[in-house]
Amino acid sequence: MTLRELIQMVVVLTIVTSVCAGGLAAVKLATREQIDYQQIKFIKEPALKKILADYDNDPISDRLQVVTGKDARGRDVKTTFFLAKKGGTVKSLAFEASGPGYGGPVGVMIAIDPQQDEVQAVAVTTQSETPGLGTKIVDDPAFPAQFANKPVSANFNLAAAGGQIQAISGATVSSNGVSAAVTRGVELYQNVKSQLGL
Amino acid sequence: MESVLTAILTVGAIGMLAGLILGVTAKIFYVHVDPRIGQVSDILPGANCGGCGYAGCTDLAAAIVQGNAPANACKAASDELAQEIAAMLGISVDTQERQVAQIFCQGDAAAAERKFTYMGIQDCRAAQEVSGGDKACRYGCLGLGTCVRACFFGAMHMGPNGLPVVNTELCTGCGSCAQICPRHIPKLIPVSQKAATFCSSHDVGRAVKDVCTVGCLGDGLCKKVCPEKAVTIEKFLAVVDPAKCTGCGLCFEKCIPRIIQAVVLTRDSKKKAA
Amino acid sequence: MQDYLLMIVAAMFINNIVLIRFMGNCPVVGVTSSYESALGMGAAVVFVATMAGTTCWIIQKTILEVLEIEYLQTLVFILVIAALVQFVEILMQKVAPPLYRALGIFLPLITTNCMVFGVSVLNIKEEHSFMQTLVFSLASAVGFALVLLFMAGLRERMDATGRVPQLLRGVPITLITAGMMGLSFAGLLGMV
Amino acid sequence: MAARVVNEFTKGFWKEIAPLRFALGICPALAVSTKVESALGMGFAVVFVLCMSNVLVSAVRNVVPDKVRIAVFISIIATGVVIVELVMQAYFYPLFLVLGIWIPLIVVNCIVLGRAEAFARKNPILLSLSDGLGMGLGFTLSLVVISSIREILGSGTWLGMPILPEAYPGFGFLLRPPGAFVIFGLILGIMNLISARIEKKRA
Repeated sequence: MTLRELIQMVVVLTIVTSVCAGGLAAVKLATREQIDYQQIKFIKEPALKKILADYDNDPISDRLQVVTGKDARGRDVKTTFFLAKKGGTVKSLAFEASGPGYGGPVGVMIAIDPQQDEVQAVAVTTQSETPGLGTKIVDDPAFPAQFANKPVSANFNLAAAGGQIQAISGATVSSNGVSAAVTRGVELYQNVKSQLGL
Repeated sequence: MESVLTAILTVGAIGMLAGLILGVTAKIFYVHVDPRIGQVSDILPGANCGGCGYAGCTDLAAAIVQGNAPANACKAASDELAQEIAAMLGISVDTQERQVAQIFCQGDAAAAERKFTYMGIQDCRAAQEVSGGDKACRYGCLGLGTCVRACFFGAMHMGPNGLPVVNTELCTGCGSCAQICPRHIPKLIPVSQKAATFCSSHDVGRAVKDVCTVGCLGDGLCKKVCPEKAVTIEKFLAVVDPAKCTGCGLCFEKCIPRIIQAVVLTRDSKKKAA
Repeated sequence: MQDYLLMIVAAMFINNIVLIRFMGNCPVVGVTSSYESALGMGAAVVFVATMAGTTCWIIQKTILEVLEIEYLQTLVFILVIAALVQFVEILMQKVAPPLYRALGIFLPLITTNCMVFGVSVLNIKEEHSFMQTLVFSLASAVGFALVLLFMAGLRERMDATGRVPQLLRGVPITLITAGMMGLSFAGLLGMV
Repeated sequence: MAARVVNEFTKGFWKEIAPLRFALGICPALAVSTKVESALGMGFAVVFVLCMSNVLVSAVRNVVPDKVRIAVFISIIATGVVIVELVMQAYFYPLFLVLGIWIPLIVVNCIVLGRAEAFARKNPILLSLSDGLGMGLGFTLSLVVISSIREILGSGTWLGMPILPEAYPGFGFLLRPPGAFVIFGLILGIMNLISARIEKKRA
């Protein structure tokens, strides 16, 4: 193979791959909004529907992203807040938080009433707990109901740790995951409330 | 806009790197490969079907360039493609005459003895494994039709006397029947060959006589009578050299079991009727 | 250690890449008519899939995720695999000619083997660590090679009996056999 | 010319219908055929990628050096696939979730690169487009046939609509991977039967 052939080969390959990547980046830019919306709609909507009661807007379109911290590499960590409105006033604010469970992190969606500073409802979104035991945090509606209608200043720890939440017997670690997630979430809410502009 | 640029630069760089590495390694680890091999494999259909008996199109291309396979060895390629290859390599397609398969055994049920009754899997290769087959003659056709099933082109069928028959019009000379037969009874011969010994037995005359009435005795009478010296005896079997044989037929008379015969290329009688 | 052992069994048999995940079926149908070529193809795939799996993992973690262009994964991976296969081919031709003669002709076919690409993507999708990637790629490829060999052996015997109905000969009976093989592999399900 | 375009288009449906005749592209044909809906989605994704790659490959066929031919073709195909991936994610998210890894795997679908190598590389753009369209629709057709059988017999529905009476227990084997292989093998056998019949009639 001659040098000329080599150069030709490299140049053609570079041009083709660059053009392909450029085209794709353009398509990605054009579809990014829509993809974000779809992902949120299909993954978060079921949980949102569960915890938001009284609203007449589309909370997925009415969402805010707020920088809530930094990760290990120093990049911003963003949290998405979904706003449920009725007649133009914000009735509740929903967002996700997570805590350590038995089989991995437990994710919960928390709805807070920003006017009253009160937790309205809590629902588990992601979990990998032991089926039949830890999964009671999802299947037993009485457990997440304990969090509802309490002011954000309340102690959301388990009763054993001095809080107000009764753990599910046989699923203490999983229960603790939920309560830790809610505690963190409420903290987060109090820290960023001023930034939300409500 | 920035993300578009990142994408273009990164993937472009990966593409360039891939091209560079390939180019440089190709240069450093250069192995001289006949460039004609690449050209030939480009002309070939590239289906890697294996019908030619080589392990893929590139392998066949190498064989064609090295002269180990004819330019028209690809079964899937049209004649024009073969001509194209031949023209490129400066050889002629016709250096190799069309070949057809013929059955080199006439020991049907009536003529050949059986050692035992074989009731196993109906496949010659399986029968061969059982005490060397049920036929008393260890060179003769076992008659279970493995070659017929191996034919891709429907050019073979089992005759009424338990021997396979080749329809030479459909036969492409691919040789799959010859390859699959455990005793290599079907053999390829040039279509122009005029006479052949339709027996495969290398046993001495006496042993042949014991097991089959139509086996070559290897007595050499045919060899003596041939004016062209086209017949030779190889391990008690008369072999006709197609290049020398004129088809005069003098040997036919001398052959006691009448197995050295004129080659009559047949069409499948069944097809004819239909 | 036990985790890796379970992963190997799962990748080789229970979630066999060919029979359960349906990847790399074309060679199973195409190359299994003889035992030798099945062996060659199997060995070539084990080699390439392991290399491709780890290379793609490194690229994903060090380039794509850092620059946040994960959506270009498909384009980049297939480019890498194509280049890798060609690279291995050139290298092998020079360094190990006997190996090249045995495996070389199968290498170009591997670029479009969905098994190699599929394993690379699965590693990312299932969030494997580097060691897991190595083990998973290798075990999946070995599972593929095993199916190829089993199938070749079965087909040689089936062809010899001549008892397969005319209409099912070739590809149809191969697929049906693959289904049966998948059922028997699924019998190991209780282990994990 | 028009006749050739039509011919290249129609050959994909019976004479050269890829998965059923040449056992090409059977991996996705087995994997996403549990439901007619996902089979249709997969089929149209392949039609799009195949048409796009055929047209582009045909367009650049005279400027690409031979040594990097495959790399260039595969980049083009991969681009098409990623476009499908993004668009599907944006507008057909549930389908995207169902097809999962099989969308990126279109890249290595033997039909796509096979048509680029065997056809588009040697033919003008219009013919390549019609070839791609025909082959892609043929692929879709085979997928729909297989998935219809699997969905109707496996779960008693077609495109999600109940077809068989409520009491039908569902033949779960067909929905599992081994069932896919067996049903596909049987379909090929039936294809052989039909072809043999047609040939007999002609002779």
